Amino acid sequence: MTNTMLDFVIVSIALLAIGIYGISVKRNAIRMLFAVEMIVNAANLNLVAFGRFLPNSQGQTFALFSIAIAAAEVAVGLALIIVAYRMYKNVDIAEFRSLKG
Amino acid sequence: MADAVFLGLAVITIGSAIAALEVRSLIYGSIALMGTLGGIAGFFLLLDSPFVAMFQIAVYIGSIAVLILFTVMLVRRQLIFIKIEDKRRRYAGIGLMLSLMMGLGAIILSSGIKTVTTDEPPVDFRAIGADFLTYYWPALILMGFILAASVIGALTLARREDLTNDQHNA
Amino acid sequence: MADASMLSFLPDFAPTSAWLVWILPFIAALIIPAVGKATQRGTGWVAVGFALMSAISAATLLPGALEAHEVHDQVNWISTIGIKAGVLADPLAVIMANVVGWISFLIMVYSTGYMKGDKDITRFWFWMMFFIGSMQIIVLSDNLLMMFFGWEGVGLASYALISFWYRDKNKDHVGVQGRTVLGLQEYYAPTHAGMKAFIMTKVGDIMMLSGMFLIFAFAGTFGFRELMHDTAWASAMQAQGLLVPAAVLLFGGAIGKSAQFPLNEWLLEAMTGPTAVSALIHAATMVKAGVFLVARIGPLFFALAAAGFALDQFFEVIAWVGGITAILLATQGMVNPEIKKVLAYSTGSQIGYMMMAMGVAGLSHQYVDGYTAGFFHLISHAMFKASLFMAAGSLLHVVGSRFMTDMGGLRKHMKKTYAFMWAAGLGLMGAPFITTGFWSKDAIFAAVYESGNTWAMPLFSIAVLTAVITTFYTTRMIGMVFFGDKSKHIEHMEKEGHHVHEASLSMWVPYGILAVLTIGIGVIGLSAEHGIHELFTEYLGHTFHIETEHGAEEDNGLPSFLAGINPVALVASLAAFGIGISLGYVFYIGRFVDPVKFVNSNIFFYAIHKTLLNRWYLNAIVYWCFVVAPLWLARGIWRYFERYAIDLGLNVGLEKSVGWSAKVVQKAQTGVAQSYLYVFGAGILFVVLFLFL
Amino acid sequence: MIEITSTPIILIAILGTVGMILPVMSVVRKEKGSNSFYAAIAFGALIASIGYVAYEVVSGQLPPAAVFSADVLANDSFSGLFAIAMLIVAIITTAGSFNFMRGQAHPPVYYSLILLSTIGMVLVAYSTDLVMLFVAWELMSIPTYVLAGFMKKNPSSNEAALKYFLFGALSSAIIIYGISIVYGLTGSTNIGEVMTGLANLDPSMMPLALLAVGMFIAGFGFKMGLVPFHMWLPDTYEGAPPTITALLAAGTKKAGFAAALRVIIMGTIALQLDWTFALGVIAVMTMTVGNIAAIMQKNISRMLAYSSIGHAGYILIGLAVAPFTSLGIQGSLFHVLNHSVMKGAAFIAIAGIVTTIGITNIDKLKGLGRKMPITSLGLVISLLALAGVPPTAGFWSKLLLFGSALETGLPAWAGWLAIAGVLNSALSLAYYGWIIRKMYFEGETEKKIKEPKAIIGVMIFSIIFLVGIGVYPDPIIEFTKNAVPILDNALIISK
Amino acid sequence: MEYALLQAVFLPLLLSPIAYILGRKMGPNAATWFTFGLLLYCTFLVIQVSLSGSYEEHYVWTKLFGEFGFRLDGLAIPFAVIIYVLSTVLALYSKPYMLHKFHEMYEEHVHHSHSGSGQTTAMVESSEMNTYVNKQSGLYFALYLVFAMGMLGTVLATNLIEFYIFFEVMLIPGFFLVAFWGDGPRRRISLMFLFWTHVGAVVLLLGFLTIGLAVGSFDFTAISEAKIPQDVLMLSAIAIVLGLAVKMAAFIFHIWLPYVHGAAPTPISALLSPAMIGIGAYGVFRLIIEFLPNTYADMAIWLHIWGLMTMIYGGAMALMQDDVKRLLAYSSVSQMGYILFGIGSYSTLGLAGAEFMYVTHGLGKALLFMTAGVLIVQCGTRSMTKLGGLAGKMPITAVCSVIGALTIAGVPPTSGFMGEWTLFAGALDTAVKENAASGATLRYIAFGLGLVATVITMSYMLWMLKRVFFGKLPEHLSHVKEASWYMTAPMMVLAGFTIVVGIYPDLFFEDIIPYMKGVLGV
Repeated sequence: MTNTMLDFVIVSIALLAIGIYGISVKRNAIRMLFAVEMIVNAANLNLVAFGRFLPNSQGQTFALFSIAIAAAEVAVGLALIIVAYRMYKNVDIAEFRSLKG
Repeated sequence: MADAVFLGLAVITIGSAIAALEVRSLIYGSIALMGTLGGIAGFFLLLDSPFVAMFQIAVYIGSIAVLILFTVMLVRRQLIFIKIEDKRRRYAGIGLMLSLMMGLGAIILSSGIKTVTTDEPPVDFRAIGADFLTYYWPALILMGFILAASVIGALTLARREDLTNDQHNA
Repeated sequence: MADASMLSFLPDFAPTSAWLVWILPFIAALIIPAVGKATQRGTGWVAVGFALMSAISAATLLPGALEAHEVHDQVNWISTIGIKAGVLADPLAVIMANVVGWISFLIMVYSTGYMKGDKDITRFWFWMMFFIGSMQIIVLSDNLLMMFFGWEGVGLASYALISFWYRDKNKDHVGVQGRTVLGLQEYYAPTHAGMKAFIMTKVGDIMMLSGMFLIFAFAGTFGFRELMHDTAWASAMQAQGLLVPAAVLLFGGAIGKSAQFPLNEWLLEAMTGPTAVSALIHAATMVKAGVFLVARIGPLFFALAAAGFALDQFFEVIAWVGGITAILLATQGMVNPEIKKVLAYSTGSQIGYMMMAMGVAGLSHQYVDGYTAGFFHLISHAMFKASLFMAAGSLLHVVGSRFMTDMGGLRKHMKKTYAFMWAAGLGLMGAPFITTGFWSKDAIFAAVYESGNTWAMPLFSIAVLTAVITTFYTTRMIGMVFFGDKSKHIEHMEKEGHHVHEASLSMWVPYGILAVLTIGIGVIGLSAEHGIHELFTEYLGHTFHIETEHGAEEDNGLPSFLAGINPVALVASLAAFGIGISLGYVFYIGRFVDPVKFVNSNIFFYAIHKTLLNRWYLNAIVYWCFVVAPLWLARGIWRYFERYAIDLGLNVGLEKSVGWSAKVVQKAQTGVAQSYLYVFGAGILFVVLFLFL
Repeated sequence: MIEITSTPIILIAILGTVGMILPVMSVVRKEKGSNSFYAAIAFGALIASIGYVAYEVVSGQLPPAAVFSADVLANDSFSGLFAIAMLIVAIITTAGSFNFMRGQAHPPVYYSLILLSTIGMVLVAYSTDLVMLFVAWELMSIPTYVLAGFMKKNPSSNEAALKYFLFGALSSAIIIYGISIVYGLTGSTNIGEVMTGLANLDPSMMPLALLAVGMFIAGFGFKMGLVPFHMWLPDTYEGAPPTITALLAAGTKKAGFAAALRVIIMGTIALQLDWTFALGVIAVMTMTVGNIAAIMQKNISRMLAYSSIGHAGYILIGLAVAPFTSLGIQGSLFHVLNHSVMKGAAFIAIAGIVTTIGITNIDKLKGLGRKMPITSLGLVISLLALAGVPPTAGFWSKLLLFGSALETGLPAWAGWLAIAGVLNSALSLAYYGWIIRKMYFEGETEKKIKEPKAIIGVMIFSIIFLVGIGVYPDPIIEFTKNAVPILDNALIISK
Repeated sequence: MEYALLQAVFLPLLLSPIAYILGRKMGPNAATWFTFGLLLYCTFLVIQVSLSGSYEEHYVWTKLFGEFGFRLDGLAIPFAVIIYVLSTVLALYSKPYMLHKFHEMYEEHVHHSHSGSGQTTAMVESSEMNTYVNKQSGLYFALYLVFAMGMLGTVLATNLIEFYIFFEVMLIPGFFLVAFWGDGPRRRISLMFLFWTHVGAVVLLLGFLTIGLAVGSFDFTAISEAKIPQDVLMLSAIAIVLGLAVKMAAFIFHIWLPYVHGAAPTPISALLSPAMIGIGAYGVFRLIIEFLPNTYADMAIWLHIWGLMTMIYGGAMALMQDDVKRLLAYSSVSQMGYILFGIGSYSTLGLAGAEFMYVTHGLGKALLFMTAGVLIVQCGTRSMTKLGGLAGKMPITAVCSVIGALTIAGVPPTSGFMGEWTLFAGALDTAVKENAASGATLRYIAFGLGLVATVITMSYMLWMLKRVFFGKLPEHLSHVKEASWYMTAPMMVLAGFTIVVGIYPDLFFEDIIPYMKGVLGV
């Protein structure tokens, strides 16, 4: 391996930060979903990278679990967004603020 | 030291991640997201994990991103292009992002991780299968439940009651 | 405990009767309400009967006491602290018990007439019996704690009786309506007066309590005999410099109860009670309790002083308090228009004499002389003051006004009362040779004069001056009431058909008896005094091991019963009587000079008169300092501290601040998911960085 | 390998089977409005499960919670306790849903999701492997996203679900991130091995380990409702159907604690960090924010949501002092058990109120004491137990918690945790008292109305449970004592 | 007598539902007499057991927190006896007072709900009112029993946690009693009551936990034998004292008391004011003086001064009141100051006096509150400016009230004097000893000011009597009558009791003094 582990971790951290930026700034629900996926991917990258450098197979196994779970999550999330869209004709999360205080 | 492939992948991944969030059109955004996910898959390959990389492409790009794309298509046209953002929140978000990057980066740089390299051969991906079926089998069962639950749940949520009722009555 | 030599074949009943002396009145007090349910009239008979029985059982103690025998009987009381209750019937107590018992009995008889028809008569009898019983506890108890029971009982009874007419009708007030001194009205309702008496004496009581406790802290006992028995406590207290303070504090109780300066002001308002009550308070119970306390603890301190303890300051305090009170109250008595108040001033002043005598007794190291003089004066004062009060009561009863200006010229209508009042009044004035008052006062003069202390001359001059004033105001009183023309008030009454008449039998007989006794005993006064002197000499010598120096008496070469006479004192006393009565005659009996015009003739006299009438402004000052100012302070605290600082701060403020922070937290919960997520992200950073710190 | 008869597997089998069959049955039966039928099946499955666990607990077959096994699942008292707590919550929720779901769409899906989520909750406690834990965590979470938004016609239900989902997704990503670091440091996902790995960690790697701990706190803290990760919680609890709120507040929240106990505490004990101070600070912040915000609430669900934030703070006290005294975890476990019942019962009572009179505003609860006596009584007992008033179960667990913070030999700041906790619980009485006041002291003319039987049952159960334990807490205290994981001596910080 | 104390404590709790049912089905009379009988039996049990001196019962409870026990020793006997005696007589007293209150509330209620609607016939209304009154009285007596039981349990507890539980248990019925049948803004005030005393209680709990965990057991016996580390001691002692001070309404923390005692239904005020808040004093005795003697020695002087401030402050505030019940409430604050003062005196006599003060305050203040209740029922007001000259109208009440006032003012032969003199004698004793040892005069000053406070006490008491019973009778009170026997008989019992105790204090000193000696190691 020519790359050190640090390189991958730094990419992963950057992706994590971008994801958090996205989820805390964007108002479009779908874009927020993008951001979540970025964070999950950052974590996956970490897992696989660590697994490579240990070396150990569990990292990859976990990454697979994680990918599958992310899929399930996205499915549910999209369903919720669709329900919301049907109700409001809008996917702007900042508009959904009837619950507060 | 990082080689050119790595750098290229990094640029693609990070760049398309930013694009996915910042591009005006949601559709282009979705495509940019695919770029990010693909970049990650590239990293996986770089890390000698072809199986995960395949899975990443199959599940993420093949299904999730497409699912998102369809959802995007479902919503009204103007919503796809409207980009309403609070300026202040945006700057605060950028600040948070940068401080996270620097904070976490500093933590990582201050640790001993930067010296970690390996010359060992990569793990045989058949070990993954063994893991799944021996050690992780209860987790695998639960995984099944998760997928089932998400499918049942998503379907129940996404189903249009008025339409199904009509069908029943029909 | 008494070794009854004469009656040794009989079972020793002395302890029992000593107990009975104070228990009987309480039994009466207990049954009176029950009797009152059945018949209100019956209560009077019960009361008088029990008072008589109590007096008789006191009398049965006399023979033993005259032989200086002592009855001391104890029962367990608060056994856990080792405190016993007991009676101590030594000569002092027995004589006092008899004075109290018999005079009270007479007053009770008088009351049957005086209080006739009052609808709250049951309550009256209850409290009268309670009063007497409490006083007898004071007299007969063998320890300070039990004495304090009586002490407070007396205070309680006085409170109840002074405010007996609790409905606060105008006629029951004292003072002149509308008259203000230093901005405060000096016009007091019975309920107010009762409170005042109780609280003011309470001030004395707490001083007494502190003194008691100080002694208790060292001696571990309250018993008079136990204290005498082992005086190690006194040395310990002396070492800590606490002996004199303790003694003075103990005397503080006497100051309060006996209305001595500076706690004298309650006595005047105490006149709101029925006159029988005033008589009881002034002659037999309440105020005498203070003198008795001094007489009770006096020998103990004499003995200590004789044993070399430095107690002069204590005795000086007693003497001076007595002296100041004597002159202070006597001067006020000269100007007051209310008959009962004049008598009240006179009481305080006379008690001052007694205190002075007791005080100089300690100073002079001729303990017995002063002690006897004071105690003898107590007895004689009890008689004539009771008589005077009851007579005054008759006057009030008849005239229906408490002001002497509303009386006048009554000598034709109330001959008996007139005569008896003269007799008793002469006793108060100390008319030479024939009244007890003369002998007792003379003995005091002598004791003060002979004390040989630095303060002897000042005190002696005060005593003489007071005697002049006493004679003057007594003459004034008699003159205003019985001489001169009928007042407008009486004329008005007569117009309405009420005729002034002599008081009823049950009323005049008691004060008659006492007036006659004043003169009767006065005739043999010197030997009576001598008897008491002898008795007390033996008592002090026997019980307290105080050796009396007989130097002065033996030098005279007179018969032994004349030994106590001091020529200087005798002359002074005669002169005082002469001057006083002449002045009084000029103004009030002969009425050669109109006192009102006289006073108004001169700014100086006017100022003095006004000062005296305003009670030297003492009452007003006391009110300003101890009633108005504290109330004002309390109100300030209530308004600004309790209600604002504490209530608002703790109750409302706490509530508000919690509510405010709740609002802040709620505001932060905007409902916008992005904000939440932002906080979440920042939270991660925060937690991670926090872990690094 | 795991024995096929061990409790978690049996639970998976029972609940999973029933959970999967229910939707299938609905397709086959094609019937409408037979809510009770599905509810009864779910109920039966849950009763069977809890019966099985309880049988094992009572018969003493469960070993005291001990060293982590090499497998992905452990079967010990610790997990048994959580299993009982979660199953009680699930049962309460199901029972409460008998009435709540009447006339609503898709009951079979609803119950099936509850059962699946329950499996997740229970297995979180049983997991001894990070991957297993994470998968169970997701199995617990994903159905609840759906359930929170199950009232499709109700905008606030959807809004609640969306917020919940976004937070949930983010936090699970953070958890994976944390796990990835831990995995990278120790080379294993088995918690036991992770412990040893961390204990022998190269000092230069310590910052990474801290990063992982921070991520875990954030990730699990979201479910527990720790400040500052709590903000979704009141919105979601208010918007979600009250029965589901019961499940969330009483069940999934406790699973968060199970995970935290398994992962954060154990891991950090091994790390020998002075991390507990951070937890202490979070505990104080959490309870204070929760209680203060609760005071002014008008909506009863929302008030209880804040109150459950406050309670998370109390439970965290036990976690914060865990390295120094076993009493801390004992108290936390006890409080977890109690809180499941109290909060569950309280939300079910609200569900009952909502289904019968449709009110969640506290001001409109006037005279409820007369309208619905048993529901109100159950609610009052739950509230009093939440406030920690003796003799209710809540008192004892709070006692243990505050007591643990006052044990001798703790760092100096621990005493302040107890003080903060005590003052907070005094403060909390203000808003619990407010509800009681509204229900009993106001509105005197109301007539009694019919209360749903299933809810009466839940109320009676909770009253018996709370008061019974309040009077005689010893068995539970002993049980929790057993359930405290015994650590290797080498791992415990020397005092 | 096996299980005597268990019965005495738990019978009222277990039978309170019966009181409720009796009230509902058979009306207030049955409930009153049932409550009275039950409490009488329990009082009898307590007194009989206490005659034998020290007595204990133990039951198995929890392993961690120790056993469940009851102990009646020299300290607990006076408290227990007073609590149950008061509860018993006040049960009778409650009937007329609460009926009055129920009727008043019913009118209010009817007025409230029927305003505007058509007229209802008197027949219907009266039967409606009967059911209303029956219901209310059932509830009242049930709560009353639980309240009494909570107070007794607290003083009999042998375990810190048990103590705390009973401490809280008495709070809850107290809260409801105030909230349901109080005067004025009763709900707000009841919440205030709950909040303050609960805060006090939880602070107390902190102290308990610290001690218990340091010792390793919460049982009293274990604690009194254990050596507690010094650093824990002071902290826990301060927590305990603060917690109890809230209960005792010591200065600054007193603020809840005037509201609550002013607003509570009068029989409950009469229980709250002397019996309940005094339990704070019990706590100090048991927990600080007995278990932490060294700490007590350190903090005695502060308690002394705090007590002094409380007694003077309470007295001064009492002077300012117009509402009889508020006056009495402030007087309670002041009286608690006396107790605290005695506790701070650090001498056998002072401590004995302080405990005796509980007895006398219990009797005296209960009497006075009962008087206030009579005023409320008979005159319909409690503002002293509207009262006056009632002595002639209600002689028994007046006499009992005077006796109560004298008890509070510490005038012999009431029991108040016995408490006060021992208290002050003890205080002075310590002052002298300290002065001899170190020349300190602080305690002298405190002693002197303490005596000044007795003058203040007397002033406000006498002034109150003057304004209520003496002076001119206002027009509107000319038809006032004496209260019923239900009210006067209990008052007379208490009045008699205070005088008997005042004359023969060994009734209680017999138990108190040996205990205090033992505690101080004299």
